[in-house]
Amino acid sequence: MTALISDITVSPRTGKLRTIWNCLKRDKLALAAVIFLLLLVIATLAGPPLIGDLATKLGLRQRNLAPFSFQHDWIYFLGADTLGRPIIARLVVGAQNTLGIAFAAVLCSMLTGGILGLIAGYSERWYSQIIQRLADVVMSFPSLLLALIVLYTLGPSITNLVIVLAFTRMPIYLRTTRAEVLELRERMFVSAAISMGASPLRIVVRHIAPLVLPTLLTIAALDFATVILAESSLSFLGLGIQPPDFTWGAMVANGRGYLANAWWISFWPGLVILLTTLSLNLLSSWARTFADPQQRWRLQSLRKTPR
Amino acid sequence: MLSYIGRRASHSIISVLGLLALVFFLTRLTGDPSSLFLPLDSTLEARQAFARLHGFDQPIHWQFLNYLRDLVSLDFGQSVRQNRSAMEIALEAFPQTLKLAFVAMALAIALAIVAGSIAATRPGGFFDRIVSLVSLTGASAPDFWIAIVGILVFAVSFDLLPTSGTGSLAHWIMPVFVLALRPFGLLVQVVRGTMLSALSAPYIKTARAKGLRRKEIIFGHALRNSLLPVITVAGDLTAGLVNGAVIVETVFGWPGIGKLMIDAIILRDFAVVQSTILVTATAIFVLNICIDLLYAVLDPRIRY
Amino acid sequence: QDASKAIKIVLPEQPANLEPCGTIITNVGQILSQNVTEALTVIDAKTGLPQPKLATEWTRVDDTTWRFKIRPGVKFQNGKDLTAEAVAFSIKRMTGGTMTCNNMAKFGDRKIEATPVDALTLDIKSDRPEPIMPTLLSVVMVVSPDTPVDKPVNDPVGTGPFKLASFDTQSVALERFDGYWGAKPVIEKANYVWRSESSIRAAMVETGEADLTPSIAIQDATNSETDFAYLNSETTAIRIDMSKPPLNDLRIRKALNLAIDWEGLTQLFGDDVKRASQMAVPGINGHDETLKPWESDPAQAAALVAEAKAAGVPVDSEITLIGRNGIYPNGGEAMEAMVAMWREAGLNVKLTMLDVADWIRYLQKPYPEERGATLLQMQHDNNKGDAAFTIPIFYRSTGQYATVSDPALDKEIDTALATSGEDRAKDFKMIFAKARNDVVADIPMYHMIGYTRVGKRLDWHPDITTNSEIPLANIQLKN
Amino acid sequence: MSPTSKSTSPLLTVENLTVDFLSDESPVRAVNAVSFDVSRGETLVILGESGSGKSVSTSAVMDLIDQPPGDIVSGRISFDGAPIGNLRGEPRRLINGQKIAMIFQDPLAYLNPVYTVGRQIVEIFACHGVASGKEARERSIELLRRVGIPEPDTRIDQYPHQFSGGQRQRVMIAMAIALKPDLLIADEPTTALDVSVQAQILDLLRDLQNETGMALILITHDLEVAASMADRVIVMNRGEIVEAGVARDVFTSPRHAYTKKLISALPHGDTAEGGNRRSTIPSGETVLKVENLTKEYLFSQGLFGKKQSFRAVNDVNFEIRKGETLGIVGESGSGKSSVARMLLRLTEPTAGRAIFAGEDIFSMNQARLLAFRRKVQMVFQDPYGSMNPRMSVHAIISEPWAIHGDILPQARWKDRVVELLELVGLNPEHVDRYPHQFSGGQRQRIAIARALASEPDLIICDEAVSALDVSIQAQIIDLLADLRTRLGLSYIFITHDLPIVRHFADRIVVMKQGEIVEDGSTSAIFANPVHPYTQSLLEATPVPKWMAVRAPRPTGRARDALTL
Ligand SMILES: Nc1ncnc2c1ncn2[C@@H]1O[C@H](COP(=O)(O)OP(=O)(O)OP(=O)(O)O)[C@@H](O)[C@H]1O
Ligand SMILES: Nc1ncnc2c1ncn2[C@@H]1O[C@H](COP(=O)(O)OP(=O)(O)OP(=O)(O)O)[C@@H](O)[C@H]1O
Ligand SMILES: [Mg+2]
Ligand SMILES: [Mg+2]
Repeated sequence: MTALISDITVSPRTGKLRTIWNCLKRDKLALAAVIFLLLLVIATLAGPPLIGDLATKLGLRQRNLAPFSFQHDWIYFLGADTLGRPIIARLVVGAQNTLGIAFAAVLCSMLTGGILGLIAGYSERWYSQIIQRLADVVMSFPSLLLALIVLYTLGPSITNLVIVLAFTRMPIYLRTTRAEVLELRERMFVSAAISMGASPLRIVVRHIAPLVLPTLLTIAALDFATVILAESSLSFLGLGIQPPDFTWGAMVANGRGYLANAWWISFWPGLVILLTTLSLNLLSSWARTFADPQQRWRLQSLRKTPR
Repeated sequence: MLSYIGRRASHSIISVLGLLALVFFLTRLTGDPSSLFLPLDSTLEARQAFARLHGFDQPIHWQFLNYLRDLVSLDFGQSVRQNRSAMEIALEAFPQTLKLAFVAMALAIALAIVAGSIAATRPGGFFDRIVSLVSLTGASAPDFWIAIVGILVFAVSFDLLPTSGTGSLAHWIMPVFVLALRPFGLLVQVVRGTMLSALSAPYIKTARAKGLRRKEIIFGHALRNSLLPVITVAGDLTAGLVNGAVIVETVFGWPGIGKLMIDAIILRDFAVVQSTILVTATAIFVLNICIDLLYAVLDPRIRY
Repeated sequence: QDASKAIKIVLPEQPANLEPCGTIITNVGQILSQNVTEALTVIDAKTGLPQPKLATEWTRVDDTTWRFKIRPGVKFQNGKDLTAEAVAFSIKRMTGGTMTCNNMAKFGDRKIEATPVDALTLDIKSDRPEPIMPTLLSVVMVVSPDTPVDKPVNDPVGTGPFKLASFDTQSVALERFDGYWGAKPVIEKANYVWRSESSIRAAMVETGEADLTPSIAIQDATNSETDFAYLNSETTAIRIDMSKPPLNDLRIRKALNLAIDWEGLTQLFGDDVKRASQMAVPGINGHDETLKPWESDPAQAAALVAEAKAAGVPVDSEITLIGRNGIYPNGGEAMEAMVAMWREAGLNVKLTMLDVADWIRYLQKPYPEERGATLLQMQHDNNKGDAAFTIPIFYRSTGQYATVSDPALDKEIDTALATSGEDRAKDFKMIFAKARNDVVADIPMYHMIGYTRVGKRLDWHPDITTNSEIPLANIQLKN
Repeated sequence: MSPTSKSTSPLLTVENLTVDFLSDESPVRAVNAVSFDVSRGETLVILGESGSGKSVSTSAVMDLIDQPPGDIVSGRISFDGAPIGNLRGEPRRLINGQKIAMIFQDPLAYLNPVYTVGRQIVEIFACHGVASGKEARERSIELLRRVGIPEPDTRIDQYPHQFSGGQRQRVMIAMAIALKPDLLIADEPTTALDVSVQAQILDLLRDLQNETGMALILITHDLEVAASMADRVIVMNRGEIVEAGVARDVFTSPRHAYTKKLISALPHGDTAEGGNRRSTIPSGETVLKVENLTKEYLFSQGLFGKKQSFRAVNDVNFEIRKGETLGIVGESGSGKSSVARMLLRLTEPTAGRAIFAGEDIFSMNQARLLAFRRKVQMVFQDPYGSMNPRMSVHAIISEPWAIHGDILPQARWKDRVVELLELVGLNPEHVDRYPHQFSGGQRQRIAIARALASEPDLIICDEAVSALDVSIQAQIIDLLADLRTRLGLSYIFITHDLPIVRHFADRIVVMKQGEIVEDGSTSAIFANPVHPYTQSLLEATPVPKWMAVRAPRPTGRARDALTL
């Protein structure tokens, strides 16, 4: 038995990583998604110094340069935007702000929404009611108005932008969490945990949250695109990111008037937004499978007995 | 149950009133409507006269008390821009958005449930992959992008559909499609995820042992057990459409409440802002009450 | 009814209302002006001079009084006759102050009073000499005396060739008015709808769903057969806040003008735009054709900045360029481009794009206290034929948008406003020249171009007035 | 029917069935080269150790093993002469439910929580096109009545969670026999039923066999039930069949060592008085005193229906002393689980007090409750549901230590989990498995291990050993008894299994319809039952089939219900 125990305690950390990696290998799409996201992160971190000011330097004579032309520098391969700036450079440089804002906003709304939802769903006290009605109020409050108010009282800044985006996206997490909790808290294993003396906190965190999380992740992965695009529509009010800074969303919005004539201006940023969202979703559905003991076998190499 | 509805309704009324008060005070933080309503080159006196005429010169709490007093007599104020009762304007626009949102959501929910459920029966399979890719692509593409490209392709190049406007059935196709795309994408993912868990529950084995049809097992047993998050998300998306179908309304010239509200906000037509919010908030609160009741219908273990 | 004599016009925006007193608002004017309602005079697009409309002639009785002869035999669309009384009513309705009247803005702080002399003669008195009264009266829409005085209306009744048939959330419909005094228009019915996306409006005309749409974006004006460019009476500029360092230094203001790559910037607005040297478009009484726009000379700009710096001007301190979202097509890009160019010239300019309501605080007096050194993106529309609608607002110290405060200049402006005829134009030209060369209170950019797509069925061309009116009576049908 | 009908060819034959469960490691072999057959009218009883593959091999017959992760390595299954092993879709549908039906082991998990039981039964009629609408409903009510659910016409509209464990089991049974299948696979159908109801159900099954010539595969660990039903018996151990034969032979002269162990472990009622495991310590101080405990359930018919109430527990009084085992026996649905749940404050009582260590449980505040819950543990009647599906066995068992930080330092958890698993007879290598990877009995043992983990003073066992085979049952009882002696633990032992209470409990309370009808020391009650219900309980002990005389059948109220 001692042998058995020492066997189990062997570096559990690398063991876990190895399992994750093995499971990732089995899902080719998820693997591709991870690779894409990694590349994105690398480009975000290492790209801007390499690109320099190419992304903001005007080239009014290359206005709306069409993509795939070989006369120009490779950096113009995907074309140029309305001020003649190379789209490749702008995609790389814009990634930082885009991903930063979207991650921050999605994470904030998911965390606050999730936590409030857990409370609202599990507790039957007065504050549960208050939380829910507040969520209703937030849902009914037009995000644009909120943005305007923030703009007027606090002024435009990335932090405020994140606050506005996170705030308006929060109810969906809250309500989804609550809905799931309502059902989960009636399950027997919750009763069992209560009977063992588990505190409400523990029940919510250890027993209920893990079962809600997959749904939240599914929503969050798609919300990523919503947030990026919402951010671009806020720039219409001047609350968005301020030039010369820009995001993919702003690039898409910029090219909006040119869809009929210079599709590439909004197409490429739209495409990277799409690819990013797609990758996150593939990853989240992989994670969902991985986290579910009843589904995990799908990601494992199943060795059948020879017959 | 009836007492629950009553309690919920009274809470909701309080919340809506709170919302209105909040909106009332906060909108007045966002700048002076007179500078927006009058032409840029009008004089200061003209502006002051305008403010006096509409009571914007009074202390804000007076304005609010007046507003409340008028509310009691069901007077929701006049739109300074449109020279009409603000509530009348809001109530004219609301059904337009509602029917569009309703059709789009009904379509999105129905398709998402079917596609998501079938995808969940064979995760990783061909159908699953296709459904996921298509729905995610639809959901993460910018909607105005899809709308405009749709018009350029279907109306201009192929001349199959009208570009925009309302009227015939053909006018519905593109707006509904554009509006349904994102909810569809999100719902497919949610349905697929929750169905995957539900399908491995033991009672599914029971259903199989009973000899139920595949359809009945998937849609009768598994789906029913995974509907809670689905209707929540669907409800939220519907609420989002009810006060946010702006892009579609703008692009397709659909005279709905979303665009009305945005315009009113941007132009500081306060009475219209308040009325539209009152209308949409009421709709959203009612929707949420319905959804909560639906929980209890769908899952008998949930009781209020 | 002959369907082919009905046309459909797509406007960029829904008219909020149809109050004849608000026709200077583009989307109201484009529907009502010259169609449903008419004024005593109408401005000739080419000369900028007032022409008879509901008034047949006018004379200046004394310094402050003008006498107008009203056209006989004109009927309102409700069957009432047009009389001097009715015109006086319309003027009183506008100036009475019992309701908000946008068109009043064109009168500034002038006070006028109308007194009928007889059935078809009207005296109009102003509180100070008003040489351009007939021009001013082109914005006073004459409405039926049945119109309520104290509240705006959405069912205007005027004397125009068309009468309102319906107005709902989706469209406005006009019908030919058979009792019209003038020539019978070809068009029988006009339907106005609205879409904000330029590309969709263009597409609607292309597919034949609509017949005409004003102001499409330059990138959508791709078909030379249907898309017409016209000088739209708008002038774009950047206003320099002269009260704050370093902008209170003339060298810096000149450098700001010189540092721009004008040729490059022009790319954003298309080949048809005209570089501006002053705030009023050609054709306006007082516009100085000889005044040269600023050339682009980055080297000299840099030299001026250096010189100012040497003289102790805080050239490094931050200057905020305040832009307005959606002010005109490519407006945001233009601001981005200009900021980049100024930075090149060694100026520390930062761009802030605001929404209208916020931007207006910077446009109009009183300016925000804490504003710092600001540049302001703006656009000025003068389609009323006279520089009086421009100069006092920008360059007189009391002007709504003025950052200049120069008593000598104030005096010159006051004299110019009181004179008439040739001298008036000369005086205005002098002031424009001074503003361009000595004061440098702004960076004039372009006299803007509008593009209108006109369906193949119609025979009609836009002109400088198109931003404020689309007279259906002028539209002919081909074959 | 008797084994005479064997002349015809078997209805179901399973040949050489081998089933693996695949995972990242090497596959787990659950069933290894198992062959058996059953003919019309015949009863085949499968006996065997918990986790020996009984459920898996019978599930394979109905194609209920998901492949992957399950993997049928080999095997030929034929029904009525035709191979059905690879049947899917419509042909399979025509067999499942109609020709072959199954009663699952863990009824709560296997009933859909969101549908009324009525709907779940009606569905069978509907989907096989036998009856629909009103008629199907009538027939469902009739079925519920036949399985002994009281007031079936209102009960039909209730949801599974509103039924007691035994009632749910009977709902399962009703569903399975709805279409009078040719073959019924009953996986532990009577684990939660008291002896009298059990007798009813067994009679019902026999009646069906007589009526329609139904073949029955009965999986049970209850040797008395087995003996009373079996024509033939197979005995499984570690996935293999170790013994097969005619019932009488297997029971009277077992050959395989495991079978011998099984039969000898049977706590026979008569011998129990001697070698029992009752407490040796005479009464210590009172641990728990329950006074006037009452529970009324409120429920409404439909969403807007009128509130109705149902008194499930009515004025119950009892007390337990330190080191004592109180057995609660009684009719299925008599409120036993309700009492247990109230004592743990999982459902609030309508009235009454329960004094634990001088304090009323029902008026404790949060902090006191926490301390209390450390001292009292419960083993739930439906083990599957009581474990979080996302937690591994390790996490499940160590949870009490995580909750009550002072019990065990974290460094020792791993060792202790392994120890506990061994104590309850589970393979310690399975610490990283998840609940769904275990058999019913194994889950029950995990639940027991979890209850033992927090070293409580009082354990409430709700049918804790009902799904275990006799040998493991004996092992667990020994373990519990041992702990009782060593640590002075007290137990409330809710069970329907009379031999076990007789063997293990010091005192017994008998419940019927929410009330205690009799209580007293074990020997007194068994020697001299006073209440007629207790008497009927004791009488109802099943008689081996080969000894049974044909004509007379149990009589009384229960009988009447069945003949309706
Ligand atoms: N999904 C699964 N994954 C891995 N192993 C499994 C799975 N299901 C069952 N097993 C294993 O297969 C073996 C046989 O299980 P089965 O359910 O047939 O036992 P059983 O004989 O019915 O026992 P019990 O009497 O306890 O119900 C057990 O050891 C169990 O751990
Ligand atoms: N939530 C509920 N709502 C309504 N009735 C309920 C509820 N829970 C239990 N009951 C009813 O209360 C009675 C007692 O149930 P309980 O579970 O205590 O029985 P039990 O004695 O444990 O029976 P078994 O031996 O079958 O498990 C049953 O008739 C049951 O139908
Ligand atoms: Mg089993
Ligand atoms: Mg029970």
